[in-house]
Amino acid sequence: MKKVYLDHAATTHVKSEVLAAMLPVFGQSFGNASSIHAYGREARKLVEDSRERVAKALGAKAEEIYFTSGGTEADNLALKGVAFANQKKGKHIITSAIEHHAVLHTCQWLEKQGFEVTYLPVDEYGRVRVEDFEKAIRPDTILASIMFANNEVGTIEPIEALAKAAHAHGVIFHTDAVQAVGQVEIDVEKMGIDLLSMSGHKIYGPKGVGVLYVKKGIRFEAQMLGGEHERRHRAGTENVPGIVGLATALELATEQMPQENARLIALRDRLIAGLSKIPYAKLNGHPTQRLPNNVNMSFSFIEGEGMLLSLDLMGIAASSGSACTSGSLDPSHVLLAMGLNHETAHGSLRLSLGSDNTQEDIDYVIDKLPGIVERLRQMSPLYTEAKGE
Amino acid sequence: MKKVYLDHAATTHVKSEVLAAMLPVFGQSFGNASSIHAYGREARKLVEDSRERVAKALGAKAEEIYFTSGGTEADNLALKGVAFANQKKGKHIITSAIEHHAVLHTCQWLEKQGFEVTYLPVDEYGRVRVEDFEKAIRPDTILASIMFANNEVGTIEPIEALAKAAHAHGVIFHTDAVQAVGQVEIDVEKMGIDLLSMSGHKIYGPKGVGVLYVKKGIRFEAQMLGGEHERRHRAGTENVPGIVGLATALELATEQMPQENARLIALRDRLIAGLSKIPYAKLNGHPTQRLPNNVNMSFSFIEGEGMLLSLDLMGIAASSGSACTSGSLDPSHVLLAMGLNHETAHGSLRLSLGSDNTQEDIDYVIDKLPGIVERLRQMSPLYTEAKGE
Amino acid sequence: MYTEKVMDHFMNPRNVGEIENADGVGEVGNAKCGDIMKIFIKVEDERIVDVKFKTFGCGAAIASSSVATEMIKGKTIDEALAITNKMVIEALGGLPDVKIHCSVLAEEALRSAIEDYRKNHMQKS
Ligand SMILES: Cc1ncc(COP(=O)(O)O)c(C=O)c1O
Ligand SMILES: Cc1ncc(COP(=O)(O)O)c(C=O)c1O
Ligand code: FES
Ligand code: FES
Repeated sequence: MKKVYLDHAATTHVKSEVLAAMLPVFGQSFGNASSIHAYGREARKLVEDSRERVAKALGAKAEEIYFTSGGTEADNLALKGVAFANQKKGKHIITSAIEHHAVLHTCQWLEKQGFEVTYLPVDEYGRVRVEDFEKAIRPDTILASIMFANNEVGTIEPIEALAKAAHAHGVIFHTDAVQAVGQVEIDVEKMGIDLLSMSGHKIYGPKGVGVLYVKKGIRFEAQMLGGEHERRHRAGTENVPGIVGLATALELATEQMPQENARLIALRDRLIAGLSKIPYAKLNGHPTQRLPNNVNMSFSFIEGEGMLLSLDLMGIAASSGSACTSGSLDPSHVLLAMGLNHETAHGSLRLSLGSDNTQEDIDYVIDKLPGIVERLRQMSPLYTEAKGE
Repeated sequence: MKKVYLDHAATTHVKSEVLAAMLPVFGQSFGNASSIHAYGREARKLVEDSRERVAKALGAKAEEIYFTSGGTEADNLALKGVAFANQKKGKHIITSAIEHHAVLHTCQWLEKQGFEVTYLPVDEYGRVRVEDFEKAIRPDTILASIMFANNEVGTIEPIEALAKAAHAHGVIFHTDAVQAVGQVEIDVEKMGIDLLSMSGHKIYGPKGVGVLYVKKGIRFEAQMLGGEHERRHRAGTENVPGIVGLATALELATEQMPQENARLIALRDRLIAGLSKIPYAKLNGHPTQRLPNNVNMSFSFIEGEGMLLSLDLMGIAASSGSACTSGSLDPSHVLLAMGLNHETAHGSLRLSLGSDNTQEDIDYVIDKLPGIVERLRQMSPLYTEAKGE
Repeated sequence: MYTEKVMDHFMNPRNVGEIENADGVGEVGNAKCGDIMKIFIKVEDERIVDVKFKTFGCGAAIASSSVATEMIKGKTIDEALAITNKMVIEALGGLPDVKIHCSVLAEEALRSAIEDYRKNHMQKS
């Protein structure tokens, strides 16, 4: 059976170049980077070289890069770390309603610890309005966290303008760039980003490793306590192969971005055009300010899971709602925040493209999906009503 | 040059069987275990099979196993998680003075959050006395955390007796078994352990993955917030290759333990006997209740780093003090707690054996170390004094 | 971690030992902190004609002592007093940040030996 993986926003395979870089670190260069003997020094060099490579790709300095166990930990560390270290200045935080749960649940937890959080609404395309953001800033606002690009609908947020507004009021600006890194050119210094989260497994690197960039001078408290790793900001024996893998993957992605983005955008737009021919179909997210690899569409009157299962039987891997909650049945908080009604939100499908997809894959989906949607609609009482039967 | 790695307590290489099990999970079975399509289900199966294998090796049930990013995170989650979930019952915690920093620093942090912590002393061999432990229990004691085996001196603690004493007073019992797992037979149910931490990279598995076992019914609060992974107790996309690697490594270690322990104990005792011939040498830790792979000795009048550097130049990788702090110069808190004076603590050397060591390796060290110690002593003003010159 | 020069001075330390009837002896540090440095000097006409050291400490401490003794041998007291820990670090081709204090120890041991010499010398003259 033909196999078409269209869930790259959930996770990607590890590229062979990345795996090749990691392999010798498992069996040979396996030292603990804290040890002072030759094995330890070799591991330390691998970690510090990787740190420089990551820094370079993001426009940061090496000492501003902290390795974590993934995007979730980077988000937790950024928010809790900055909130606790700066709470004497104030206890108000700004974020958006469409953040990943790693940000949203951490914010809700911080509310229980006595912080106040404003969850900004978004427009119909999933964009935070800079005016809303500015209005939300108060004298006691210490931190703002707005994602670089949304994981469900692929909308890219106006990060530079938001960071600028934050800085005009002395507010620290964090962005969850887990989905953006590798697909959007990012220069933290130029863009005025104070903290940035990223994850290895979304950019053809390994799972279980991530990065938090923190601009020099910004104070944040360690959350993982123990040894003095990562300049005392993140305890735990360094995951050396993972770190080398992430650095290699990021470098590769940065190198290939210009050509690969052009290729993905062409495929993406072909897919959108093809699926838009299905009646009652609607593109979710911004038409142009969106990730090169993201297609998110709603097909009225049906529920997402049915589409996923049917696609899966044809070898097509897709997602409905965010990857982390596709096991759950709540409608996507992102789509609801964008103003979709519950039914439409339930009938959303995310197809996220990647390096292994070809035009043939796209055409296969364009060929198969209309029948699936039609079959499910035939079973749906909502469809009957809508057609006024 | 001959190479002898004797720092297995700091970290181990990934065994080829383990790497072989991980390899297909990077490039082929790379799905996100939360996705419902075929790739996701394959990843989910790998995670759940691994969970069962880990559970079986520890005498636990699969639903009692939580995957983390390492031993440090397991310790943080155990202590913070149980403390916050049970603080209505009381705010007193008992631990020992010789714990790993992942436990000690977390306890110190909990003190800042309003908890009270008793740090139990140890005897000259590094053993916690059960009487001391019992006396420390108060009506408001909710949690005790005593390591299974110490990472510096290898002393094995009387875990069953301690757990029993804890339970007699309704206290939850956690043990950091990062060093013990794979070298000591552990059955959490029989031993009455409520929570247990372990780490992949100490048992010939990968870095960046660990396990927290939590007995069913024990309440603990998630620390990593985000998606609903690990039954809502640890957010973050599952590190599938890491999890598969840890399970494979644990299974291997359990299988090979009887023969491998006998082999290691013979080598260990040969090494201890050989090095004991050096004048002013002293074995640290318990003579028999110690890990099969641990040798820790003090050589008076000299400082540990000099020994490490000299050994390193001969291809021998060793450690002085705990791995995580061997870059720092504080004398080991473990040796001080055992009653060693500062000078002797500074002159300690840890040689930790592993699967790749042979008798030839041991004899090489026995041959080389006396000269190193003598050379450093010739430079030491303390030695001159001691000899009464 | 350490430069080749540090390792060279650690493995082949210059001027290890003691001087009987030294004109000045300086001792700094303490065993509690893991470092004791002892420097012995022989002085003729305000010039350091011989110097020896003994050190209990890490690799950087041993290398710092060694290089410091090398630097002052043959120098006048005033020239020796001009030597700072920065010069010691330079002569070693650099030290890790956490090891800077080992070079400070060498500077202090040197000064302490010279002070001791001055004290003895004053009494004699
Ligand atoms: C926007 C966003 N933030 C955070 C995360 C969490 O990253 P990780 O899976 O590495 O924990 C994800 C992906 O799951 C994401 O898409
Ligand atoms: C006893 C003990 N606990 C915890 C840890 C931390 O484990 P990890 O390195 O996996 O974070 C270690 C090792 O560093 C250890 O030896
Ligand atoms: S229809 Fe099955 S979950 Fe509601
Ligand atoms: S002797 Fe104190 S650190 Fe070098």
